[in-house]
Amino acid sequence: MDKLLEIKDLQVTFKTYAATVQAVRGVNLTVNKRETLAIVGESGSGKSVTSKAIMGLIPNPPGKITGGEILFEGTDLTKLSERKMQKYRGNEISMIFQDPMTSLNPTMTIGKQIAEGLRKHQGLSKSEARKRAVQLLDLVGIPNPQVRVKQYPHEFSGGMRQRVVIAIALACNPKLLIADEPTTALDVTIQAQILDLMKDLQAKMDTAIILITHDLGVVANMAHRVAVMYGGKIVETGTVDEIFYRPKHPYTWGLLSSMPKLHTRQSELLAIPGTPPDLANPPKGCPFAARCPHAMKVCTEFMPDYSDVSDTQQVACWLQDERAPKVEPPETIGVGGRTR
Amino acid sequence: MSVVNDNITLDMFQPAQISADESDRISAPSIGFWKDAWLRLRKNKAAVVGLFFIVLIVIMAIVAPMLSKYGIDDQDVVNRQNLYPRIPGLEWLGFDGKDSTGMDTYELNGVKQNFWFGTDELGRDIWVRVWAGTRISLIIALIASIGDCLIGVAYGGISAYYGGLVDNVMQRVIEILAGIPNLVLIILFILWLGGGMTSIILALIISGWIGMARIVRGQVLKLKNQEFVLASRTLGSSDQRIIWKHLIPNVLGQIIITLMFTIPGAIFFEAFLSFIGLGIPAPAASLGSLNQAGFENLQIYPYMALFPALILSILMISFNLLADGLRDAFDPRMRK
Amino acid sequence: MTTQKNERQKYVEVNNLKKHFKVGRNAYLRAVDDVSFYIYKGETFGLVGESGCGKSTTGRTIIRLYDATAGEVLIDGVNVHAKKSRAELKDLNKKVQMIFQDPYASLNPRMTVKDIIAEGIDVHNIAKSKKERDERVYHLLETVGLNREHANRYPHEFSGGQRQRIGIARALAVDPEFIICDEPISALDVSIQAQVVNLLEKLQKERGLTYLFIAHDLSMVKHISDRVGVMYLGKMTEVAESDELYDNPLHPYTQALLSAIPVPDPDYERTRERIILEGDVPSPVNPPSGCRFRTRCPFATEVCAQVTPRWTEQRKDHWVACHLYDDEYKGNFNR
Amino acid sequence: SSGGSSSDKKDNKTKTSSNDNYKQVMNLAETEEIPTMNTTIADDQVSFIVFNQVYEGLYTMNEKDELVPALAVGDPQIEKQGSDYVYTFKLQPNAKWSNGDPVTANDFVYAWQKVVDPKTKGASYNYLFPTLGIKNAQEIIDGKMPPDQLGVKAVDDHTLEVTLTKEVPYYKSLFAFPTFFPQNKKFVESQGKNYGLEVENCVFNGPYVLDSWDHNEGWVYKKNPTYWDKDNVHIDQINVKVVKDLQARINLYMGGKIDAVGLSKNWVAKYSDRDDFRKKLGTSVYYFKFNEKNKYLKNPNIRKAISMGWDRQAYVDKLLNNGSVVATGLIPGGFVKTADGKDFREANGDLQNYDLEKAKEYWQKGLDELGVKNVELEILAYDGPDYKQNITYIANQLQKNLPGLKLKINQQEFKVMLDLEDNLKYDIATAGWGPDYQDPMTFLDMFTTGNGNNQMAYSNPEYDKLIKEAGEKADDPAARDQLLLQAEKILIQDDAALGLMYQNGGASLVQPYLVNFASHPFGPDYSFKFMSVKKH
Amino acid sequence: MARYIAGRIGYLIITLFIIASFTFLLMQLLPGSPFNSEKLTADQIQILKHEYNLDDPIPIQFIHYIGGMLHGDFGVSFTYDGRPVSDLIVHRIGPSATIGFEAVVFGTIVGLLLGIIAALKRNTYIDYLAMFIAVLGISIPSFVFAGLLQYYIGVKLEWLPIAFWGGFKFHIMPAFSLAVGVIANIARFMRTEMLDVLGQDYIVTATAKGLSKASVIFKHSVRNAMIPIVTILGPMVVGIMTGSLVIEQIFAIPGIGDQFVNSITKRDYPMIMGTTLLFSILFLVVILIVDILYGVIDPRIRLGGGRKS
Ligand SMILES: Nc1ncnc2c1ncn2[C@@H]1O[C@H](COP(=O)(O)OP(=O)(O)OP(=O)(O)O)[C@@H](O)[C@H]1O
Ligand SMILES: Nc1ncnc2c1ncn2[C@@H]1O[C@H](COP(=O)(O)OP(=O)(O)OP(=O)(O)O)[C@@H](O)[C@H]1O
Ligand SMILES: [Mg+2]
Ligand SMILES: [Mg+2]
Repeated sequence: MDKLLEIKDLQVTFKTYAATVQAVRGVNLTVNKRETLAIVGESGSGKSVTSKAIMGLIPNPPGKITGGEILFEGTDLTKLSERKMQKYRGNEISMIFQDPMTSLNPTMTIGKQIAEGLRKHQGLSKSEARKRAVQLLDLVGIPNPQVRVKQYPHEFSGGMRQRVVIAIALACNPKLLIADEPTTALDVTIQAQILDLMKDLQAKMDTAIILITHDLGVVANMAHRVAVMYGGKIVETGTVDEIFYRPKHPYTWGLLSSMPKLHTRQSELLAIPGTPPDLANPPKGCPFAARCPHAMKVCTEFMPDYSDVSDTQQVACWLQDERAPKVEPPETIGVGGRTR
Repeated sequence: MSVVNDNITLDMFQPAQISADESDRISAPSIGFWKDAWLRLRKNKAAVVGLFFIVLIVIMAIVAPMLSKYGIDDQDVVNRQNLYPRIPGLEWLGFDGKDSTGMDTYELNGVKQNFWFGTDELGRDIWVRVWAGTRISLIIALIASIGDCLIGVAYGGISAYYGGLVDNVMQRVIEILAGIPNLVLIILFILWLGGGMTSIILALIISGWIGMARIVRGQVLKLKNQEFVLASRTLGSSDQRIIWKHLIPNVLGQIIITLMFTIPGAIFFEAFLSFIGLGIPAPAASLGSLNQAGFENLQIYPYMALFPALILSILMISFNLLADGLRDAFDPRMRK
Repeated sequence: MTTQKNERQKYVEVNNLKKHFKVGRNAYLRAVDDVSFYIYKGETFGLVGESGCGKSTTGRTIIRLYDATAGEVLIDGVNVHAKKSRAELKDLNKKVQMIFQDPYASLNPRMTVKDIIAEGIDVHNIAKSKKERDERVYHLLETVGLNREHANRYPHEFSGGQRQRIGIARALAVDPEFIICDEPISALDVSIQAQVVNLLEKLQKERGLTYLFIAHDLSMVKHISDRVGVMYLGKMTEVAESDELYDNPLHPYTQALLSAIPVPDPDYERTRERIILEGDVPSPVNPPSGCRFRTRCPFATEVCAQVTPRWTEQRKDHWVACHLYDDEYKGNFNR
Repeated sequence: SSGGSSSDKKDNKTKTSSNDNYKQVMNLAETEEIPTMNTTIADDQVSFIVFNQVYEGLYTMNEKDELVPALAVGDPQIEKQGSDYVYTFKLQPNAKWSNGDPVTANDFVYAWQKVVDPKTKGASYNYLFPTLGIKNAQEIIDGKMPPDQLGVKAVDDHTLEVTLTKEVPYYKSLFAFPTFFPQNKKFVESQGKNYGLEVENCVFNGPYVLDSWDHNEGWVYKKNPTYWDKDNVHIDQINVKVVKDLQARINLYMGGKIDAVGLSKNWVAKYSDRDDFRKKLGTSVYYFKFNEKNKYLKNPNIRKAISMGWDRQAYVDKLLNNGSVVATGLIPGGFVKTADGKDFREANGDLQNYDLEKAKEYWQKGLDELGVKNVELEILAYDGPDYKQNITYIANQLQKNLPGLKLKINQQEFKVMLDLEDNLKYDIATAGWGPDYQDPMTFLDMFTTGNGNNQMAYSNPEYDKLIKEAGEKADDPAARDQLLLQAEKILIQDDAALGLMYQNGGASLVQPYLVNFASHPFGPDYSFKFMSVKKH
Repeated sequence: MARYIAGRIGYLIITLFIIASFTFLLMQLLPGSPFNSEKLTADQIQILKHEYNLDDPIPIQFIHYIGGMLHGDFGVSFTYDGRPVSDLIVHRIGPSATIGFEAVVFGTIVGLLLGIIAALKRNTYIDYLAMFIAVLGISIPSFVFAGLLQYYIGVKLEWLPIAFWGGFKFHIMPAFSLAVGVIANIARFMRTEMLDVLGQDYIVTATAKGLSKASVIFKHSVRNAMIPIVTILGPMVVGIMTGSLVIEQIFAIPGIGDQFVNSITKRDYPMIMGTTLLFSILFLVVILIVDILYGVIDPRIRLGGGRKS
């Protein structure tokens, strides 16, 4: 498979009045052409920061990329000047944000907002850009696009706004689309529409997608590969099937177990006890050690290396070490409730 | 990451259950809301400088007049009229008692002692007058602002809390009052009541409370539908309890910030009133009236303009810096 | 989960409840429009539906945070919205409590956890001394899995899950019989959600509480509820025992909703068929005539625009409001 | 328009001194706008100054402060008819209004009748008519007679006959006063309500005309081409701007934008060494009014103590510092002479002085008489610039010198002050009076019992009698002088009805190239007719 | 929209009526009367009062006044013998409005730039400098500022006319003196608003499109940040356009601010009323314009009528 994006040992910190938050602490990721990579993990584990780092959108101050490389088709994006970076943004890589209500400029017509990127990157004239905007709206399934381009965001419903955001992101046929929780703010029925649309468009346009979400259901539906983040680190990556059916990291186990199962009845949900680590003061060992039922002394002292489970699956856990006791994944991760 | 670490020993691979309790422990030290705000304020250098100067000026306003043996109206036109400032040790800064032609005004008048800020046309010690004036200005500003606060908070709070028709009527009244230019209102008011501190304060309050009422109303409107207020209501709390325990403490931050902006505003307005002759009556002085007198002498006796203007400016800057700092410190967006 | 339902005493009865908000000169937003249901004592009744369909409004009207526009709410036989003395109101406030959606907004940032939890104790004069008050607070903290050292801290020092527990402790402080949980977990992280839900279930078991559990996360609702009601645009569309509803949804909206839930199972997702609804939810200010769902319903015919569907019991304890199942109109559809 | 004129001015008036094509142009600043252009109702200084340039009456005051004929040709013929005196004036035959109409005796009759007509609103100076003794004036003002009964008649176009009930030594100074100026009846009536509102609504007969009048910023005088004596008028144009701020006026003077500027005391200190600095003694007198309704001030000893109890010399030297002098009597020095040629002031001597010892004595006596230890009084003062310092000084002095006295300063706007005085709602008020005509009577007749200007409940029958007799005894100037001298003594020395402060002076900076630029002691302040610009 | 404006205007008229009554009443409470003069006798004052209907009971006077007002007659000035108040005001408002307008335009532009720069360079020395200038601007009394300008720029350096009213040259110093406060206020508000807007999601969206920094700022941020600015700008414009007594006196500008204070000291009732009403009308109209502007700037508020809190 062709590597489109490769992140090596990315580190991002934020200075706050209280302390320096190490939001991302050495993330390694690859995204291949035309594939969908899902990133899952706790709130605050650094998913959004990682994606913003790819876009070069870490607000500085207070944020700063303090280490690592982000190679996009071989170019290190972290080294580019703001000017050069602008050529990538919206053109080669684009992004969809969580909340369609706030990610559109309320004082600018939809048409203009779509056309802006086209005019900048493809040098289209005003009228060409407008025409293309209409086409794009049509593409994302907005009825009556000629009229709609002239309207303002508040005249659209949430689902339609998210479609507009997608239209903006796809305007210049980017090679990589980053979707940061694109459907969290939407109703399930609308969410289904949007996810369908994204899949559809990916097929048509050959875009690679990084999908960030909390919803494992969405992951199961959309992703080819999955990366699990915890405490500013990637703790496990693998194909969807590997992550869902053969997870290796205790956090992944916990995550999968704590989901209520639609098709079975449980007397009690399996919660992961405790709270996530404070990234202003991260533990020196495995970030999950404090909540891990299988934690060993080594876990609190040293961060485990990645070990390859298969060609496509890597996990960072001391349980993979041959010296560690053998631990079986809990039965409760019976995915989707069907016995397997 | 693939560094082989020799420190890892086999015994470290024993399961070591970390108690859930421990991970549940809160890592941040316990700090109250106000303390939190104070910590953030302390980080803001400008605000701290502002606070420092305010405190300094307040102390000076209380203490400084006592450092001179003269009162605010101790005159001597014959012997010590228009002496230039003389501060021992600061002669190199120009505070040497010499006028623009280099004449030593102290020698001319045969005066031995030093007047740090000089004397005025009536031979009064400007040091005393400036600090006493500062005191009066601060008192006017403080009382006027507190008056604003009380009326504004009550009005805005009631209007927003009870809402509906009450709010509607009260808002219309405010709009009308706001439609009367406050210059008109204040001047007419002072003239009606006659000059003096009380009427200046009343006049300032008359037009000043509206801003406060608006801010408080906005805040209360926002707060009263917050879930913690609803929660309190589901517990059966009375209106009084909700107002005192939940609403007031939460608008207090905003009120303080607004207060910090209204105080310098009031000082300034009093200065303007002095300019049009409606300020504090003689022989008392305020920063405003001293500035006014100083302005008239700007080209003749610049030192008379210098000190009141300097203190007025420092006060204004300080209050503004502090207010800005407080706004940041209380701003929830700045919170983690 | 099988609760004893031998007595099947109806603890809460909501009859033809309406709540309209005035939004313009002559415009009313019909947030809740003629909703009826009941909750048995000791059970958990789940309320689901898209956001904005009126779930919270229903909950808040039940607890009288809003005055009902029409209809009645009976709690333990007492009409909540009838005129009441202060004492009666207080009694109601003691019996019925609420847990709010947003753990950040639902705690007063200027009060210590102790004072927040003790508010109900103070209002109802439950504790006789300061010491008793403190003891109760400590006990409550421990009940919800926090410890007594936390009592003197401020809400912003806690994580989301911990805050939600404080909210639960506050509700428990007055020993309520019935708790309305208005999306108590949707602001929480997945791994924390489970902690809170487990806590709620544990408390129910120990104290025999009755819950109205509002959420839009259908899998969570299914897990916790005995019976579930589905709302759409201010109307109740379907009510049934939770297994029955999930296994056998009748209303086209319920069907769509269930089919839209993504399941965390890649294989299943690859093969599953979804009912993708067209269009968006209409505005509650100008709801469609007849059946409110007809604008998005794949089966809608003319009759749906003209006649408001009746509330009928299709199976035992399985109620639905849809012409598809109404004997009178069944013929109009060719499924 | 205005913008243009300002920049024109800059071109006209260059600062280079050796410029031989200098122009007869003068630039001045005034503190107020012109409130009215109607002579019958004007009552303010600015209007009077303007009137004196653009209108003209029978007499006018020249550069030496002498009253010289203007529209009148020479002195009048005076004839005694019964108890009345008939003054017959011959008028300048060439005098014209600026619209070409001749100035006739009827114009005087018209204007004067209007002034005394009670229906004329706001003719505040109408009291000058009875003062001058014009026949029937008081009756007309009181509404007891129609205005056409006024003792003035146009014998023909150029002969004016005025009937007075007494012989008045100071008649010329009154006839030079703008209230006695003529008005062009035809023109005034044709303008109706608009008369005097704009330049187009005015018609002039003085040495200058108002060429433009921008109510907002100032006005421009131009030499009047139809003026009968135009050959003796030198200045072509005078630009006047309204500048209320003193500092701005001084800055303008320093920047060469205006040619003269008045100074307040602090500026005197700064500029008194300059060549263009001038000081001049005026004829206004400032004093305290004691409200005798007040239980303390009713006591003459208390009044005397307050009058004498503060250092006036220091006040004049250190605080006013503009040429003012200590006032020792109500009649200013250098204002009128007695029949034997002595200055009235010198003839009567110093009636009040600073005398601390005596003041204390009187004070104690007064307190004893009243049976009190402490006296609390309010002192009312105008709130204009500089007044604050002055009143603060006085209050401070008195409180320091008179034990048990507490003075509260009450500074009020002029209108309020007048209101308080009218209603006797004050204890001590500071006041000043400038003469309307050149006679002690302009000061003294105010304080008779019940006089409208005697707002202090002062009443002394002896004083009243002296004033009444003096008013009737115009034929014997020496005897009249004695009466007036006596009256002043009673008022000031014996009764201490007034506490004297100072006789005003004025300090100014005036460009040396302005010839004859000086203010008059009474009446309108300036006569530009006699001025010119020197080569500079 | 038209209906909305019509409604607002109706409301405005009611407000004006109340303001007029209030001012009228307050005026009657003032001590002193317009005709107090050393020379006028009581009888003459009575005549004058009668002439101007001031001897009627106050309610009758008020009805007279309002009646006249409805015919566009605001009465005649007491101080400026018989000149109609409306004329006097019209003459005077010109210069005030002109320098006021120039000050507002200049102040707003500079203030906005300062605020934007400060926000973009947040917490750097540029930011501190900009904010220091801003705070200084509101801390120095305007008369001190104007006095210094006049002396140094006008008298000493002779760069600009010392005073008076004329061409643009004459406006610079007074307008600048007034603008200082505007700059300061706008800059501070703009900084806060910009910081707020710059943190909004749609700004991130815009940046993510690859737009240049300048486009992001000028096309996306400024407009949104302007909404609150417009709110404070409204009353500020009125305050400044209705003249500053201080500046007008110092620069000898024939403006309304000076005249207004003058009319109060002279107890020129019709002038006080006329000027107050003018100020109020201006104020209310500006508020209305601001509300309409909200709609122009922010389409969400369009047609809805009124502001959202
Ligand atoms: N602007 C910022 N200033 C300070 N800290 C920040 C900032 N942005 C992010 N962080 C910190 O970085 C960490 C990672 O944040 P991030 O937004 O990437 O989390 P996330 O995984 O996307 O969470 P969520 O699922 O809630 O979106 C958090 O601890 C957060 O507090
Ligand atoms: N106080 C109010 N005034 C006016 N409209 C309101 C008010 N409260 C709620 N609404 C409206 O009533 C409708 C129902 O709101 P409600 O909060 O009950 O929905 P919900 O089902 O709880 O949605 P969510 O899942 O988003 O919480 C919505 O359209 C909402 O905008
Ligand atoms: Mg995120
Ligand atoms: Mg809700």
